[in-house]
Amino acid sequence: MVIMKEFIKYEAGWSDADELLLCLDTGSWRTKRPVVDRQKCNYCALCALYCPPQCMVNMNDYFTPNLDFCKGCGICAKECPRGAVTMVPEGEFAHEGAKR
Amino acid sequence: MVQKAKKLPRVFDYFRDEDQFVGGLAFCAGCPLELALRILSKVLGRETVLVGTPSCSAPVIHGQNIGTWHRLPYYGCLMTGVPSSATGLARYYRKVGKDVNVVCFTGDGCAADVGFQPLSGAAERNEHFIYICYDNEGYMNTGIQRSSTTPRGAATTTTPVGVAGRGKETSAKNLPLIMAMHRPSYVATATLSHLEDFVKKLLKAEEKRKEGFVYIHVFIPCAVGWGIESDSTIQVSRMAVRTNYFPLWEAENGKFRLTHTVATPKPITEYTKLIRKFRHLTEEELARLQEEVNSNFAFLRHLTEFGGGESPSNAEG
Amino acid sequence: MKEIRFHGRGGQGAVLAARMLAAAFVVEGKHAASFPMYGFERRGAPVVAFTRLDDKPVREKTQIYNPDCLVVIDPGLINLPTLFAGLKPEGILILNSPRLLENQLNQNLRLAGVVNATQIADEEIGRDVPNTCLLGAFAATTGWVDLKSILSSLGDYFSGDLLERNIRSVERGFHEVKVSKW
Amino acid sequence: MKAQKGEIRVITGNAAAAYGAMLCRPDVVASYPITPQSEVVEQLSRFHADGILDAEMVEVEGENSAMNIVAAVTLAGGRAFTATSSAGLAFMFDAFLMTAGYRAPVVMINVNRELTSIFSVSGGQQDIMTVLNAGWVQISVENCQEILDSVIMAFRLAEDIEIQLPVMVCYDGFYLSFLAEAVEIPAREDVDQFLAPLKLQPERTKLVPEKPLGCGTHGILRGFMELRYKHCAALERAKQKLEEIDREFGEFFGRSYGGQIEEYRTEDAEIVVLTSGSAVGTARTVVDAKRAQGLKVGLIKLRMIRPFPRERLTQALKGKKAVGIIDRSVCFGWNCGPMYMELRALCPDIGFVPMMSFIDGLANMDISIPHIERVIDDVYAASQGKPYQEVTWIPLEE
Repeated sequence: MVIMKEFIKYEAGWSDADELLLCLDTGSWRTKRPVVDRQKCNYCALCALYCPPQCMVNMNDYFTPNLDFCKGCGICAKECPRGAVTMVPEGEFAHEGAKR
Repeated sequence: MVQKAKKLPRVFDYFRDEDQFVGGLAFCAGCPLELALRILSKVLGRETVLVGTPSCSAPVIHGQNIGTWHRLPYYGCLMTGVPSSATGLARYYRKVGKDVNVVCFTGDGCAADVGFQPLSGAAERNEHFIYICYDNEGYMNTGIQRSSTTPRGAATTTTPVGVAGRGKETSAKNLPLIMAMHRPSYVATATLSHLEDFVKKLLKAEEKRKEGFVYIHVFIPCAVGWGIESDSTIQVSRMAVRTNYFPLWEAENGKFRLTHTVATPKPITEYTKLIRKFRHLTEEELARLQEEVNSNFAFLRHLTEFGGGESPSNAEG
Repeated sequence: MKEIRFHGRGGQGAVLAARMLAAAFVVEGKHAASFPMYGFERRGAPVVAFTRLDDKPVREKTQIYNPDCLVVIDPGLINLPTLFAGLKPEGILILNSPRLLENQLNQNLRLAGVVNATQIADEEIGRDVPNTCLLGAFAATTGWVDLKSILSSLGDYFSGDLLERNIRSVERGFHEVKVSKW
Repeated sequence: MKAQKGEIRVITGNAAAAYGAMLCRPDVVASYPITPQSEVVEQLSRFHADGILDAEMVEVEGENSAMNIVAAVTLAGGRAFTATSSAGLAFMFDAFLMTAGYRAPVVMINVNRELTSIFSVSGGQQDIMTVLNAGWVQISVENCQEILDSVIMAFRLAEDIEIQLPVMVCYDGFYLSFLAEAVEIPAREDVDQFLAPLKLQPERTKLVPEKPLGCGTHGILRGFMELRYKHCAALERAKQKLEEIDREFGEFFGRSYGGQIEEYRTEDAEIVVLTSGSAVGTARTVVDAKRAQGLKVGLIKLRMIRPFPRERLTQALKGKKAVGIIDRSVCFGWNCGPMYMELRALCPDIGFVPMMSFIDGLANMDISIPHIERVIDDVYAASQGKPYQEVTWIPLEE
């Protein structure tokens, strides 16, 4: 998960975003994934606003989760006033393989 | 085909920068803390130096060796040193003529307990920086122990419920009010359910820190520590406001104002029933909690009347 | 080397007097060092302070056990049982007192300069701070330091009207001290 | 180039510390008063009020905040100063460790005081000996002039790009803090010139809003070990660096202090007494008197107590017949003085000669001339093969 460089170029504990940005594979944390019904979505953007990882992608007339980072918390589904987001168990997608 | 909204909510207009954090962060699923940090970075932008400490946010604010999780400059310090380190940074930047948002970001354990003395000191000196306390009502990072902002009756790992134990036996410390009593430049409370309110307060904070100390107390329900579903943290935040358990207010130079009023507050049980840490409470105990909520709110009301600050009329049911 | 021990009470300026005396020696190109020893900083509590004077640098950082001279800033301290402890033969006493000494008090005592510094301070400074007056008496009695040097060292500690008043207090101490010899 | 003659003033050790700090033009001063250090804070506040100290003055609510503030200032690229003592040092301990770990080039005064009961308002070196392993550079000084000069040298050492370590200048409470003596106060331009080489060095890593750098990435695993290794290496470099700075200071200002240690009449000495702080001055007088009686005794002033001047001490003590160490503090668990315990670690290098620990001067007890005479007599007897006592609590045997 954490990539360690061989040597620290600083004298003390300094991090440098230009050198190394860390990132967790939070897309693998999910047990359920949000599935957006484009027909029901009225593009109100509440799901995008409340999404903790801010990973709802604006598709110009609807939103869809970036599954690389979506942890599957379900807030988008809960907050959607139109019930356009459904949390579907990941098992339903297992046959698609590791690729998301 | 549904009628599509023509415009995105106003909150989007306040974002001046893109999210400064990487996509995959070490926050629990559904934690509003992650939302708070990402929104903060979008609203305050890159001219921000974060100051933080070991806590739930630490694995994200602070990097590991030379790696980091975001593009904001940050200063990681010990639990007792956050407001004082920020003082050092803000004073030095001022000395060399740099205008920087120095923003402390800590939990209630640091702010209300082990790091309270320097917080009080910095507020009294009216230092020019922003202190954001995210209140999850306990020491969540170390395993859900009680803090001084844990509410009466709540079960934690150090106030467990058993034959003799009934959860925390004392009231929560009202930290935002305590901070307001220092009469700094600006104090406000916020929740992630009321995002526009939160964002406006961040922007005001940026202005007011040029005059002096700014404190924002953000309500952060902890899915794991409180016993709520990951998808319900925003809902719980909203209910905390609707029951007046966590009223939204601000105090500018000592003048108090409610930024959001609730016309008919819901009973506290509407809030507690969503949260497992309260589920052992008897009717009597719940009545006592309700009394506390009522009297806290009445006190706040009085303060807004003294201060002459006007409260909005956009009452919510 | 000359070693001087000051005895006073908190608030009477014993520490400052010891320091000003060191400064006066330095004005003359000599070496000097001074430090106080007390527990809590409380008005009225007994205070001891030390000043050393020498032609070469003063290296010792110890208390003074065998003083050449005692400066007693509070008249009541004359009855302190340990006041004369360690006084060297040919010892000198500078005493703030409204009354002259009737006898030698200690066999090692050779010279005693007595002045009513409290009264002089009251008249000149308007407060019971007899310390500077006793420095005048010290200069006159011991002859170890010039009155001028004492006066010039005051400038580091006082200014304006207070400086003028203290200068008068020192001068009166210098002129009004009564010296007894044994 | 020589510095001009400075103004001579009779000032206390505390005032000398404040003058030293003021002359170095710190950006921020944050310090909380405590007896016997308070005068340092008061004096700096006075300088600020009088317009001769252009610094941000933070009137902190405690020492812990003071240390956090000065550490942050130096890591943002500024110069910062603080001062404390005893319980104040204890109260800042977490931040004190952090400052070293972050390699924050803070300069701090510690006015040595006893630890700790509420009545231990008295001199002693227990505070500075308790923090020996915190990763700071600690310099212990003897008189008021050395206090002032050492503060200036401390900034040169702390901020040197090869060092980047916090430096603590330690002087005895009461015996030095309140000691008034003639001190030459260097001219401001001369101090500027002495510190100027720092400006020619590459800039140290700074926390500034323009760069996406983070400070305090507590290294983990191998990264942490690497930082520790670098920290230890910097401490090692600090030894030689102090010698260089001290020499340069001497050439410019005409005063130098021997760097890590000062040897006094040790060349032909058969026995040696070692001590640190205000007792050194008194010991010089006693050594001179004993020399006059024909006793071949020398004195070592331990100036740098961290890092430990192992090489210089080995060189100075090799071939001596016996060594006595006077400590103004105790080493709990070893039942001796802390400097003595450290000296014992040098035995494989200097030879297993009699080494004696003398504990004196706790809680304002006076390390008097007769006490030091007794030390020399005892060490001499041991050097002559007489049986000796390893640890002596001098005042308790009187």
